[in-house]
Order: sequence, then C-alpha cells, then structure tokens
Amino acid sequence: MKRSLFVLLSLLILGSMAIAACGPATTPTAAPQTQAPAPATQAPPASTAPAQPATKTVTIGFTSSQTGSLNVESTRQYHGLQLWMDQVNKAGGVKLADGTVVTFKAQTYDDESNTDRVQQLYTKLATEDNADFLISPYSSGLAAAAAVIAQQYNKIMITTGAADDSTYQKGYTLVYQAYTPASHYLTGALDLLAKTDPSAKKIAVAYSTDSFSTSVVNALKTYATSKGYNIVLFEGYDPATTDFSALINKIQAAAPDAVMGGGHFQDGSTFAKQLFEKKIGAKFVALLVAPPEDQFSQLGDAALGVVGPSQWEPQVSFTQDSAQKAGLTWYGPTGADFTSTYKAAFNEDPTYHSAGGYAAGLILQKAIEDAGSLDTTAVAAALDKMDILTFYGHIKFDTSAANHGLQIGHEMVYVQWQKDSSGNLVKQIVWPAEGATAPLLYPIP
Amino acid sequence: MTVLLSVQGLTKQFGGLQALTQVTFDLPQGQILGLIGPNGAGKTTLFNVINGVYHPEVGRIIFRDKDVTGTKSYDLAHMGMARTHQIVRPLNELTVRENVMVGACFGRENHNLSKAAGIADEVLEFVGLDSRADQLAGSLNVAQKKRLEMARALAAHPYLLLLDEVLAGLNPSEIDGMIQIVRKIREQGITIIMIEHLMKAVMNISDRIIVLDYGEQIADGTPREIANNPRVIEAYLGNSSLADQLLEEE
Amino acid sequence: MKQLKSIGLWVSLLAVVALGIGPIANRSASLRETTYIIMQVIVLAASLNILLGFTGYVSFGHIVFFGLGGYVGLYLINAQNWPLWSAALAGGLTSGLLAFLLGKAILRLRGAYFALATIGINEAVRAFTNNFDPFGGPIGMTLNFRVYNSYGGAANALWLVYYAVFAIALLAVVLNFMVKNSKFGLGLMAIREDEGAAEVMGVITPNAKTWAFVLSAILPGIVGTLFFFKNGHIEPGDAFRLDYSIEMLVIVMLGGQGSVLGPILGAAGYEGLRNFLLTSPLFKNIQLSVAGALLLVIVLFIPAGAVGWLRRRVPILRKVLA
Amino acid sequence: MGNLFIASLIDGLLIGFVYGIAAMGLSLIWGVMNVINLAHAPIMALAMFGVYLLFVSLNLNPYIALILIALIGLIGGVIIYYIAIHRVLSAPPLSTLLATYAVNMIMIGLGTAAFSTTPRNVNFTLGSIGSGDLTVQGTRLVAAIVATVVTGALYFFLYRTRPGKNIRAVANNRAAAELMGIPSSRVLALSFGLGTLLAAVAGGLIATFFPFTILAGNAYQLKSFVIVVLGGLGNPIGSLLGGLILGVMEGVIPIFMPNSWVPVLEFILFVIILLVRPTGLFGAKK
Repeated sequence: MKRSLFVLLSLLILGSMAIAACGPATTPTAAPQTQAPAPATQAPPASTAPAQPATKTVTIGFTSSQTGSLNVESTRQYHGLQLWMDQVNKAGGVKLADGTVVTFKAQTYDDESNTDRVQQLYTKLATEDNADFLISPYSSGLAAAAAVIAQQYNKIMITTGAADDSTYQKGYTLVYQAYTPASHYLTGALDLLAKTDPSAKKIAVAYSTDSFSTSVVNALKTYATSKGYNIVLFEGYDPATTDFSALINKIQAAAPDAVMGGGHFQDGSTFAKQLFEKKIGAKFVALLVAPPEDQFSQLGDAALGVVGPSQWEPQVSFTQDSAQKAGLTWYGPTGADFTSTYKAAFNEDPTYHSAGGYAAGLILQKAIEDAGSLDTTAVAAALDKMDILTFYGHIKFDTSAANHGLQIGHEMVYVQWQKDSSGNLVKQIVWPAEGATAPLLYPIP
Repeated sequence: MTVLLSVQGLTKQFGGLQALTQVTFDLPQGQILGLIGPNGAGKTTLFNVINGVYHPEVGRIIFRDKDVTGTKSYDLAHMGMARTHQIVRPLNELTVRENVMVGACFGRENHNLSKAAGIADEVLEFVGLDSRADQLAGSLNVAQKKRLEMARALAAHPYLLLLDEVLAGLNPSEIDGMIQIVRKIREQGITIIMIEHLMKAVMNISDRIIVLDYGEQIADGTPREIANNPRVIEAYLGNSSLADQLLEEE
Repeated sequence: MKQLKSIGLWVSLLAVVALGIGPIANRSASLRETTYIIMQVIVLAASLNILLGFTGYVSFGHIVFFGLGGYVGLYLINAQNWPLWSAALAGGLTSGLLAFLLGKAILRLRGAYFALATIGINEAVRAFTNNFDPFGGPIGMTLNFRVYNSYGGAANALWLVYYAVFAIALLAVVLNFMVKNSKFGLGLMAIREDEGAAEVMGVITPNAKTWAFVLSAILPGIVGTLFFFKNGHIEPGDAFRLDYSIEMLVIVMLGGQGSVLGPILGAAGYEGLRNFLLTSPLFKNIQLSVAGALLLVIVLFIPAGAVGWLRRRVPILRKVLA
Repeated sequence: MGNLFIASLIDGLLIGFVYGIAAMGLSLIWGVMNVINLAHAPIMALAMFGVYLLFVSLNLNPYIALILIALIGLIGGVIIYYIAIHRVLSAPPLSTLLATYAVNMIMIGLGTAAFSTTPRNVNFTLGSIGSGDLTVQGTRLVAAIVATVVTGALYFFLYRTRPGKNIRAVANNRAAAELMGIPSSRVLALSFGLGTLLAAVAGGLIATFFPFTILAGNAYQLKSFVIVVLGGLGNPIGSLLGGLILGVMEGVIPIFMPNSWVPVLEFILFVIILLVRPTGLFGAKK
C-alpha cells in the first residue's frame, strides 16, 4: 500500500513537470513531525516537579538542513534532539538551584546545507529569538561558521555531527563537541587490523576530497606511518564521483592488504560496490560514514565484510554497571530505551546521527543541572568538568587552551556487515573488543 | 587630386567560393564611387574587406597613404572610415541620440560624451531625425533607421563613407530625401563609395562606377561609359535601351 | 537632463542606504546579518551587471571571483598575518587580475559559449583549489578566533565588516552609475546591442570587454574576503558554488539588467522572498520549487525585470530610474 | 602496468558510452534550437528514480522500465517545451538559460521533497565477465550496447525519416524551414522531447549500476557540457565519440597522476577547446 502510494506520488512528480509553471502543489514530505508518544518511564532523569515552582522556558537554537545534500543526516540529528526535548519536557523539565523549573523549546531554520545563511540564521537565533543555548548544524563546515557567532554572542554551543578537529583549535571557549573528532575515525580500524593480522602491512587510502574526509585520512596516514604501515596509495577523489574504475584499477595494481578511506554515504557505498564488482581482493576494507547506515545493506554481497566507524550503534550497551566499573557517573536513558522510544516516535531506526542529536541535548541538560543555573559561565564551567557515561558513551571535553571543547571521552565503535545463519546481512560490532558482538570476518571472503 | 583609397588586387574566398577576384581601383578624394552588380556579385563583401571585417587572402588596401590591409574595423574607424549596413543594425535599446553619439565618441575625432551629444544633435538635424532623438532606436521605422545608420556614420566625421544600399526599401519621396542627404555629404568634402541597386539614382549621383560580377571587376568608368559597356549590358543591365533610359530620364 | 540623470543615482543610493541603515540605527545584530547578505548580493549583482547588463555577456561562473578573492584574502590574513583591509584589497585585485588574463581569450566567445566557458573556469579553479596545499586543499582554511581580537573582538569585527560591505555596496552603485554614464559605458552598451556594428563604429571591443570583465571582478573579490573573514572558514565547495552564481543572474534579471537600480531592487526582492519562503511553514519544504516557478514566470512574462517593467509602464519614471 | 592500462582503457570506454548518451540529449537540443538545457540534470535524476520505483514496487525488469521511462521522458520534454521554452526561444540566450534553470529548480525542489536526498540503489545485476584485473560488469556492458543502439536509432531517425529530416532542416535554418512549410514549433517540441528522452534513457541506464540521489544528475550535466563541446552540436555520433574520449581520459589519466587532478585537466581542456574549436572536434557546421 505504502509502496504504491510512493509510486503514485512519484508519477505525480513526473507529471508535475507539466504543470510546473502553474505553481506546484504542496507535496507531502517525508519529514515526520514529532508526535512522540514518549513513554514516561523511559524519560531521562529529571527533578520531580515540586508544588508551585517558578517556570522558565529555555530556547535551544539550531539550524538543520531540510534541503540540500546534508538533508538526510541532518534530519536524523534533528529527530534525536527533538526526542530528547520531548522527553525532558514531559518529565517536568530541569530544576535549577533557585527552584525555577526549566523546560525547553526549539527554534530552528533551514540552512539549505550551505554556509551562506548559517551565520545569518545563528545571529537571528542568538539575538532575535533569544536562544539561550545553541546546537550546531550538521557537518563541520557549517558548524565552523556557526561557532564564530556562538562565541561572539557568548552562547554555549554543543556541536554534533561536526567531527573536524580544527574548529576546536581556533580559540573558542564556548564550543563543545559531542562527536569523537575526525582524527580518531579510522585509527581504531587500524588497531583492529593490527590485532587481527599483524602481517597485513600494505594499506591503500582513497578518500573523498571534502574537508571532513581529508582530515580523517590525514590523521590516519600519520598514525599508520608511526605504526610501521606501508601506505601504497593515498589519493583523493571528487565527492561527486560515481565511477571509481580508474581509482580501483590503481588500487588493484598496488595490491594492498587493506583499503581504507571513503567519504560520505553516496560515494562510499558506490566505492564499496565497485570494489566488490572489480574483485579487488583486499582482505580488509574500512570506509567512512556509509557502512553504519542500514541502507548500506542494499548493496547486497558488496556490503559483506566492509568495516566502518560509528559514533554509536543500537547494540552498544553501556550501562550503569559499566559506568561504575569505569568510575564514571551514569546519566540518561539506556541504549535500549533510546532506541525503542526513537522508533516509536519517528518510525525509523536511530543511527548515530540521531544518537548524537540526543546526546547533545543530554549534555546540555546535565550541564544545566550541575550548574544549577542558565548562566553561560556557570554552565560552561560544568561542561569543562563533565565526565559522564551515557548510552551514547563517555563524554569528556578537552579543557586545554589549544584544543578547548574537543571531545576526548567518547570512542568510536566499528561495525562490520556479516551474514547471519540464514544468510541475511547483519551489522555486527567488531571493535573495541569489549563491546564486540561478533569477531571480525577476516579476510573478506 | 590625391588618392584617398587604393585597392590593389583584392582576392577573398569563402570555402571554395571565390567572392572577390583581383579587385583593383583608386579612389580620389571627394569623389562618389558607385558600386553595382547583381545580387551575390561581392559588393558587400568588398565593403567588409575594405572595412576590416574580413581579411583578404591576396591584395592590399591603402587608405590615406597607409597600408591598412588586415587592420581591424575599429582602427579603421579611428583613421576616418565609416559605413552603413545594408540590413540596418540600430542599437535598439539605446536612444537615437545615443546611437549617434557612439559614432562621434569612437570615430575619427574621439570626442568625449558632452561634445559627442552636441555633434549628435547637429547630425540628427542634418538627416532630419532631430525630433526623434530621445526615442529608442528600436522604435523607428525602416526609413528612419536608414537615416540613423547614416547619421551614426556621419557623426564620426569620416574621410571615407561606405554606403551600403541606403535607398533600398524606401518609398520614392524618402528616396529623394536620402539622395539630397548624400549630395550634401559630398559637398562637405567626404569621399563616398555607395552600393546601390537603384540604377537611376546611382547613375545620377556617382562620379564613377565600378561593376562587379561573380567577384570580378568587369567594368570601371563614368556612368555613361558603364551604361554603354557591352559586358555590363550583357551581365547586368539586360538590354542597351534600358541603360539609355536610365541616363536620360533626369 | 544632467540633473535628471543624477536623480537616478540619488534614488539608487538612497535605496541602498534605506536598506542598510536599519541595523546601524537599532544596533540589531540579527538584522545586520540579514542585511549583510543583501548588501553582499547587491555588490555581486551590481558587479555582474557591468558585464551582463551593460556589455551583454552572460557569465555563469562569476562566483569564481568571489571565491578566489575570499581564498587569497583569507590566506593572507591566516598565513601572512595581513590586516583585513589590505587582504581584502589584495583579494579584489587578484580577482581583477584573473579577469584580465582570461578576458582577452574567453571574451571572444559569444552568447552561450561564453557562458559555458565561465562555468568551465569556475569548475577548473575549484578543482585546482582542491589540490592546492597552500590554500588547505579540500580542508580549506579556518581562522583562529584570536584574529578578531585585533578588530576589537568578534562582535566588533562583524560590525566593521558590515560597515565595509555597506560602503562597498554604495561604491558598487556609484561605479555602475559612472560606467553607465560614461563614454566607456556607451561603448559597452553598443557592444551589448550589436558587437559587429560597435566595432565598425570604432569601439575597441576586445579592450572594452576586458575592462568591463575586470571591473566586474574586483568588487566580488573584495567582498569574498570580507565574507569568509566573517565566516571564519573557507573551503572549495563553499567558495565556488555554481548555484550562487546563477542566483546572481536571477537577481540581475529580476531587478532589470543594464539599470543601476535594478540589481538593488533585485537583491532586496530576491532575498526578501527567499527569507519568506525559507521560514514559511507552507512553502519551506518546496521553497526551491516555488522560487523556480516564480523565476519562470518572470523570465516568460517580465523579461525586462522590475525596472524595465516600471519604465515601460510609467514613462515619467524613465528619467528618474537610472 | 600493462594490465592496469588495458583495464583502465576498457573501463573508460564503458563509462564513455554512458557519458556519450547522457550528452546526446543536451547536444540535440542545443544544436536544434540553440538552447542549453539546464534541466538536463534533474531529468536524468528523475529517470533514475523512475526506474528505481518501477523496479522496487512492481519488480519490473530495469530495461523494460527504461522503455516506459523513455516514453514519459518524451512526453515530459514536449510539455516542458511548450510551457517553458517556446515563449523565450528567440529571446537572448540568458532567457532560455534561466527558463531551463527555473525548470531545474522546480524539479529538484519537488524531487527533494518527495525523495529526500537519500541515496537509492537498484539492486540488480547481470553478473560480470572476465577475471582478476579485467572484470567487466554485465550491466555496464548492456549499457554500452544500449547506448550504441540508441545512437544508431537516433542517427537513422535524423537522416532517414521525415520528422528527423524536418528536425535537421529546422536546426540548419529555422526561417527557411518554415518557408518550406515545416511546422517549426511542432518540430522543436519534438526535438526537445527527444532530448529529454535521451536524458531519461541515460539516467535509467546509470541507475542500473550506480547509486544515485535526486542531485545525481549534476555531475553528468557538467560532463555533458564538456562532451558536447568535444563532439560538436547536434551530432549524435560526435557526442558518443566525445563521451568515449572523456571516459578514456578519466580512465587513463589517473595512471599517471593523482586522481584529483582529473577534473582540473578536464575543465581546462574544455575551456581550451571552446576557444580553439568551438564547433567541436568532429563538428563541421558553421
């Protein structure tokens, strides 16, 4: 039923080329409004409401990419944040030191996936909409532009979906990163390879020439060289590339043990598909961004064995116990709670973008609670001190002048597509070893 | 009599087509030279070559004692050569005055804007377009556009004026008006080459006539000589009595 | 006559001032950011107007000058510690130089061929920047927040940059007016109407076109530096965005090409419309389509743009609207 | 090294066929009516989605879906022509550029709203032949064959049939064609329809082996400009050859230098050819 509606809709779209000039009709969009039936039991911890508290609504400002190339990831991040907000509000909000009960509301605009309007919109958020706190847009480039505004208007901004290290090396004091920085994206994959097969030493790196992917592979290159690996090929490709034949032929000629790199979903999945079709024969393939996506399994056999770093996966099971073991404070819902409420609210499986969005809210909530106030300085101090474990992982920020706000607690997990007993593709966590749900499939069959 | 323009052995080809073959003539200052010939005889091509739009394969063009073969149109304009086009080319979205100012600004005398505006007004009065000065050139009718072409060329104060069928498409009274203008231009001492299909007019107004046929110069002489030249009659005029008629009518 | 003409200039300048004074009057930073973009668009559109409106050459890749200026400027600030103002000037001059070097060659092409060549150049420069390490390659360059301290802190720096772009918008209008009412401009307009005829009348077309190209490249280079200084970050995808180039064409077209007031009206109208569509709950999901449909209507039915339409409908305005 | 070269050459040629057919539609429209169709990219992208949807929902074989999509493309093109192009055909080039760009915006806007920018993938394979370094995918081979057949068919249509001859007559000289009684606006609409049909076929073919989003057409549109300039206007065989040249360049150049320099060379070559031979390497017209 849904399928045929979809077909009908798209035929309508094709047909509407015809009536295009007569003004397009409003097309129903996929973006679901949140009507989170959030079960109260799974709400994040919040102070139980006292009898007659003073109340205050705190505005959280951010832009998301409702159009343009970042639309998918950005929307998920938005959903995660929205879920957090619904839950915290439903649970009665946050109680400050002076007894005021704070609830949250979101103020958001479409940044169209490009920087042109980011500063305009964030300034509007900071001044006109009087946002108390800011969350970053999705992607490092947009977040870098927003950071200037946040710092300038003395607003705390939690960045999520912005992994680039460089933003946190530019002297900002109010920008805090929820993601593991780009420089750590693929280094774990190398550790994994080293542990599995110490004899594999030849690595080919092919990456999308965008800012994020280039940062990742530059860090990887430094790390690999220091570990005695031999980088037999190190080449960029245009992010819009669809035909990787030429590059793959070169990789094949270099005969590497492992292929690493990639960029975003589109190029990464295409690259993986063509690597498979060309029977490249590498024992280990680790790509950025694409593998953790569920759609990656659409590649069928081409997905088998591909490893990818992820900020978070539903199978990740941090618990109060693990917090105790690590000597950290546990905070927020469990992974299972997050996953089920998210599914219920948005009718889709959460990805790490969703979790990142939720985590950004959670970080802010915890900091406000700890500070007991909404004052920027106090909350920033609480963030500086923060050292907690959540369903999303460990959160701790660098407080040195050189890297202030850089995430140093959170670690990537690495997933690999494997086949279950009935031959279906499933995503397994293969690294770090403590959290692994299956051993690494090596070499790729 | 000083020679203003000397054309020596001009040959121009387009692909395999011989557009001009060995065209040679001298044009003394102050003369009106008529250029006639059937359609496709190469008359406009000759203008384009003299004017620097096309470059000849063979031959030389000497203008005011300088070899100007291969010189660009705009340089020739600065040296004092101006022309009109067979198919009018008004600058549609500019006013009539601005059209003429272009000629004055960028022509031989290289005037500034305010000086050019003055010249434009004079010239427009001369060709009888003064009442239309502030109209857009695109809004003129064909006859007015022809005058505008003329005015633009004149505003450059050229030594040599190339007129390409300025009479074509005009009604008889307009033709008379235009002929008056051409005569007055000559009185100012400007040398003219005119391409014309209207035999009566060209025979009467020219000091000398050159006949082109298939790019070849088949005759060169006074109107009377041309009218009696058997090759011209055969190739172009058709019968000899017509030629006599043309000459005698006025 | 003369007076009437300069009324046109004053009307245009007044329009820019009316748009730009708001944030200064009420010290609203949010309004300032909105207005900043309008001012930037005025500069870009007015610059493009010199080539498109006066000379009749459609540059589809004009954004290359904005991006290049931004890159050169940011590089000088970031790596060479130049002050913003001289870096911006250097950015503008570099763009002008590129236009000068390219001009003679590509301005021989006419119509759509020229448009395509400009796209090719934009793409070539973008791809080159991606490989050019001094500019950070694909990563681009990010300014250290400290840089803003030399301008009285970030808040103050953003105000300074706003004043600068405001001033440059006024300058761009004056430049448009001066070009339009100069002998040089008359030559350009002759080229626009009929290049062959202009040449025969003595307009040295290769030079005139090249200088028009250079003039239309310098200010975009300067505001490129200003924008990316304000932005704090530059990377190839943001600097050489072909879509932005096309937006500028739309704006010039919307306001009326070849007029001084046109780019201003176009910039204000277009940005107003976009802001409305982006924030309107009804249209925001299909804002691109609505904008496209509007553009189509304008192209089909009001090709002369707002100023052209007004001039045709209300002849009295013809003299006042420069 | 030898193997690398041959493998790169084969891959380049195969992708070249697709590039060629992608450019053919642009070239036809440009050659016939002097319109650069900036809506080429979304038309290709929508065709990709068309094949995808028919494949996913009705389980239709992609090649059968392709025929359906081609027909829709033809009709869609004719409609676009009458709405957006016809009125501005004799206006300055900017008008048609902006009119087609407006159509592009409308289509991309609606497409993004309907499909988001999530990548899709037609999970369809014909296996592959060859082994080791020299592996060729079935779908790509079929695409090359389809491209060749379509080129041949187009050539036959333009040179052997009445409507085709009419198109060429209008392309050569619209006024003269009208004098000879050729209904030029109907011929132009047909040419535009054919152009979009070709774009749709190219999009549909690409969907069988590359993942795509609604924005996926842009890269091919840019390449198509380069190819059209290489191959000359309105010349189907020229486009195919241009596509092959570009494909081979993209395949072979990376052997000698970093892959990321390929676009730099591509666009510099593009500008140079525009300057030196604007009629294309194989274009004789004008």
